[in-house]
Amino acid sequence: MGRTEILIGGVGGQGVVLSGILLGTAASLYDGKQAVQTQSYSSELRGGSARAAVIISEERVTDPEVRRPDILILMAEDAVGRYLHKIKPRGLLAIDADLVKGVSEGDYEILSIPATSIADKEMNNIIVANLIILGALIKKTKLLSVESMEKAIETSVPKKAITLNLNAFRRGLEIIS
Amino acid sequence: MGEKRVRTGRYFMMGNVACAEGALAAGCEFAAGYPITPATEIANHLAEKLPQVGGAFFQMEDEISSIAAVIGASWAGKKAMTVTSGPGISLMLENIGFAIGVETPCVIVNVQRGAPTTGMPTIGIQGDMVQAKHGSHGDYEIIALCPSSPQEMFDHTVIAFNYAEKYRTPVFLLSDAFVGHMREEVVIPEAEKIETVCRNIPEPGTDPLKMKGFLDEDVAPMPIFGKGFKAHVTSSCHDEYGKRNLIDISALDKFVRRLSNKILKHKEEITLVERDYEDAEIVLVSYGGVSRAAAAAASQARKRGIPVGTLRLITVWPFPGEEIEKMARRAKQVIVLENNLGQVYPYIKAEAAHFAEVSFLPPRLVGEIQDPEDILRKIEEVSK
Amino acid sequence: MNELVHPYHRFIRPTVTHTTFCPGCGDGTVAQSILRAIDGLGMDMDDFVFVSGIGCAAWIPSPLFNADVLHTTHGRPIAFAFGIKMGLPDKKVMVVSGDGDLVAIGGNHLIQNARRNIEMVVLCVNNGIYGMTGGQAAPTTPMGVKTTTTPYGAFENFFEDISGLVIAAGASFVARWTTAHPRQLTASIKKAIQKKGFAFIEVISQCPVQFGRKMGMGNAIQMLEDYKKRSISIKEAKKLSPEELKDRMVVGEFVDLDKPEMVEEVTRMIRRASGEAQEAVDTGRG
Amino acid sequence: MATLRIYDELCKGAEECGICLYVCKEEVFQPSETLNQKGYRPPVVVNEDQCTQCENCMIFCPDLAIVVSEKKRKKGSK
Repeated sequence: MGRTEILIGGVGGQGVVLSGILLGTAASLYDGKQAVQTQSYSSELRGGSARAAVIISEERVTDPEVRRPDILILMAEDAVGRYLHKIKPRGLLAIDADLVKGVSEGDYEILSIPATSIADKEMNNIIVANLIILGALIKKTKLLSVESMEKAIETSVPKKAITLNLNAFRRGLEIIS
Repeated sequence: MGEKRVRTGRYFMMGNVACAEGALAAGCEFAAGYPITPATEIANHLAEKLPQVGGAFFQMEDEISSIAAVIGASWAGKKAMTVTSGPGISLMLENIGFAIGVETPCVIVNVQRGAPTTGMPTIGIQGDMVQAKHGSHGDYEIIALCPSSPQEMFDHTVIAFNYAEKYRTPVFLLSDAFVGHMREEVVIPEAEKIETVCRNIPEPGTDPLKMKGFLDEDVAPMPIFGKGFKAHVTSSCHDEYGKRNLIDISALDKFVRRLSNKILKHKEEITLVERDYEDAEIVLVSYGGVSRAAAAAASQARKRGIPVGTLRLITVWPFPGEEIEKMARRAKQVIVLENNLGQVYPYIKAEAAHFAEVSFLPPRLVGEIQDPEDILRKIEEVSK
Repeated sequence: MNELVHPYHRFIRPTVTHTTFCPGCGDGTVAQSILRAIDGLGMDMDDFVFVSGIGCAAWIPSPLFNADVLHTTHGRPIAFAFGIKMGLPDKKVMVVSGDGDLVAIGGNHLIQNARRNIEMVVLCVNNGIYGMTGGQAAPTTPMGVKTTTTPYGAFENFFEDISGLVIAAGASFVARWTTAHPRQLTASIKKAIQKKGFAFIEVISQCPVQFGRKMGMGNAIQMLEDYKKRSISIKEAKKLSPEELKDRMVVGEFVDLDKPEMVEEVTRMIRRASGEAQEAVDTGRG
Repeated sequence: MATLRIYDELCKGAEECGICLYVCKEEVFQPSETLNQKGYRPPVVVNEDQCTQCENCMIFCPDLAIVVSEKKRKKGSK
């Protein structure tokens, strides 16, 4: 495997940047790979647009910009127009089915996960919808090992939230049979 | 002490945090700044960590007082830094000139953001490159380093402190929001493997009347405060003893030349570049985050059989003209890449144009570093 | 015959041959008042770091005083002094500058550091004019006064009470005197030096060249005479109505109080943070 | 021992400055007949006997150009 580009678009407060950090940490520190994570966000810390990008590679990452994402994760309707056109042909599009409705068929595979409603009903906290998506994504793509992701969660989220995040991630794994 | 300052280990770390860790490892004791995106993570991290090692970060009333306090702390004998972005640098410029004039070691981190004016705060561009060299009034030389990764945010911050202390001068770290907010593997070595430099100070008990504390091209020992040196430190034109002279033009000439020569004389030691242009006919010249796209494009071009090399400027100021000339003598085509509309390009062209064809490839979107595909197209265009 | 030696010449930088002030300027009287206070406290120039800005009064310590002196940019000496004090908490840091420097261009640093109550002495020589640049109006120039930038008379409201501003900002010691009160001034400087906190002294001082001769306020002596006539102690002033106080200069020590001082607070914070860090490491091991 | 010493070379003139003459109630000084090197006319002591050693001249002098006998000063200093 060469270079995998992942782009995550959503709104501030959804854990968009955290998702990027988790993927990068798992790849770089625990999976023996190289990773670069970049981000941008608008002026409002909650509710504005947020974007995180991750490149995972077997070799040193030269160009650090995500240009044509192999994997595009959309967590808000607002992000569709901004990022959908960037996805690589035959790429994987993961969406939070509760929040993203306006995605038409295209030259990509759609992974549709009702992450927010699962997080709300089963975890009592919509804030971990991103972890559910990550779980499903990892199970589907085998991009990174489950162990590495779990280690990344344990070392990256606040102590009090580790269990909640791990549970959400594991719930995501279960979605893909 | 060293262990507490150096967080040895392997991390997936943000560039800005790596910068703060680098400052701690280099021995920074005092930091002052004013909140500004995209530099705040450095300030936040320093505010948390510096007190743990006996230092402190101070949030000042503005950027003017931030750099002033940093200069004051440096004269009090402390290793000191400030962190900001373009708008903050614009406010600091007068006092940066002051720091140069009275030869004050300090580190100034500019995490560049979308500009001009308030621009776009979270988008990184290389928009303040020439400001660092020419922003303050008058002729002067300054040192500026351009990191391209979180690892270099750490490494270059250490180098910046070492250069500042060694040459008694402000040193710029010209990062940008892209690199500052980038996360990547950062390896922090053990404390004893990190070289740190401290400024020379005069022998205790030196007669203040005989002390030459200024304007030495080989860097005068710094008569820091509180040691009985009775230093008169004025940014007005002065002589080697610090004595003000506002009347003789020859004194001004000496003042200007010696300050500049202090840097230029040591340019070879200061200049850091990354060369990869052996047998290349086309050389991509760039710095900072852009150099990574250049490296990607060069590698792809070579796979296609086009002899493309790269030259990456780590030290952008003092301008490494000799390095550019050396490269241009061997190349046929030079392509300059920057994430701006061509700020360092004229300097590169001036050195290279006599030996090679020089062209500039601006980014398709200012704020997004060049797509290696675009660079490849440009390479094919010039190789025809 | 000449066996008498001036007691404060030993505080003067040996390379200095004369003061840099115009004849009759109040700056020199202020300079001597500072030196007398230092001598009176039995202190040495090595106990001090002096910081000044730009303008005539900034030349009081620079180069005159044989001490560590940082002569800084216009308006910023207090900000530079902040860094020096944090770096050398055991030294006395004294800022000496003018009203244009400290109150106009540097006003916010004055306000913010009075608020911080950081230990330093700030001596503001208020001559109501920009002397060095040739007699332009300052924020302290009274309305109606003709200056080189207000040839038809100053038309802005002006600062009549800088000390009041600094009191409101939170300084722990504030006094005002004129150059007609050098003894009282020295006594206040002594107190200011010993104060754990931000100590501000305003000295109303004559500029006989720009404010005096050009604006028709007379020579140094006439100006001193005017200060004597118009000044009134804070104690006496309290008995008078605002109407009666019009055109008077209230002098004295206005504020002298104890409140948390910044350097001490920072030291405490560092001790706490470094101790906590040690604790965290210990817990980690256990 | 003299009660007073004037550093002629530091003085900026009894005419241009003249503060010493103004603050001396006893009229100890008067402007010199001759000029110093800078062209100023320093004060000269004409009535040393009248001097009460109040130190006004010394304390007010902006150029640190006058010194009053130390013996008296030490006693009187606060």
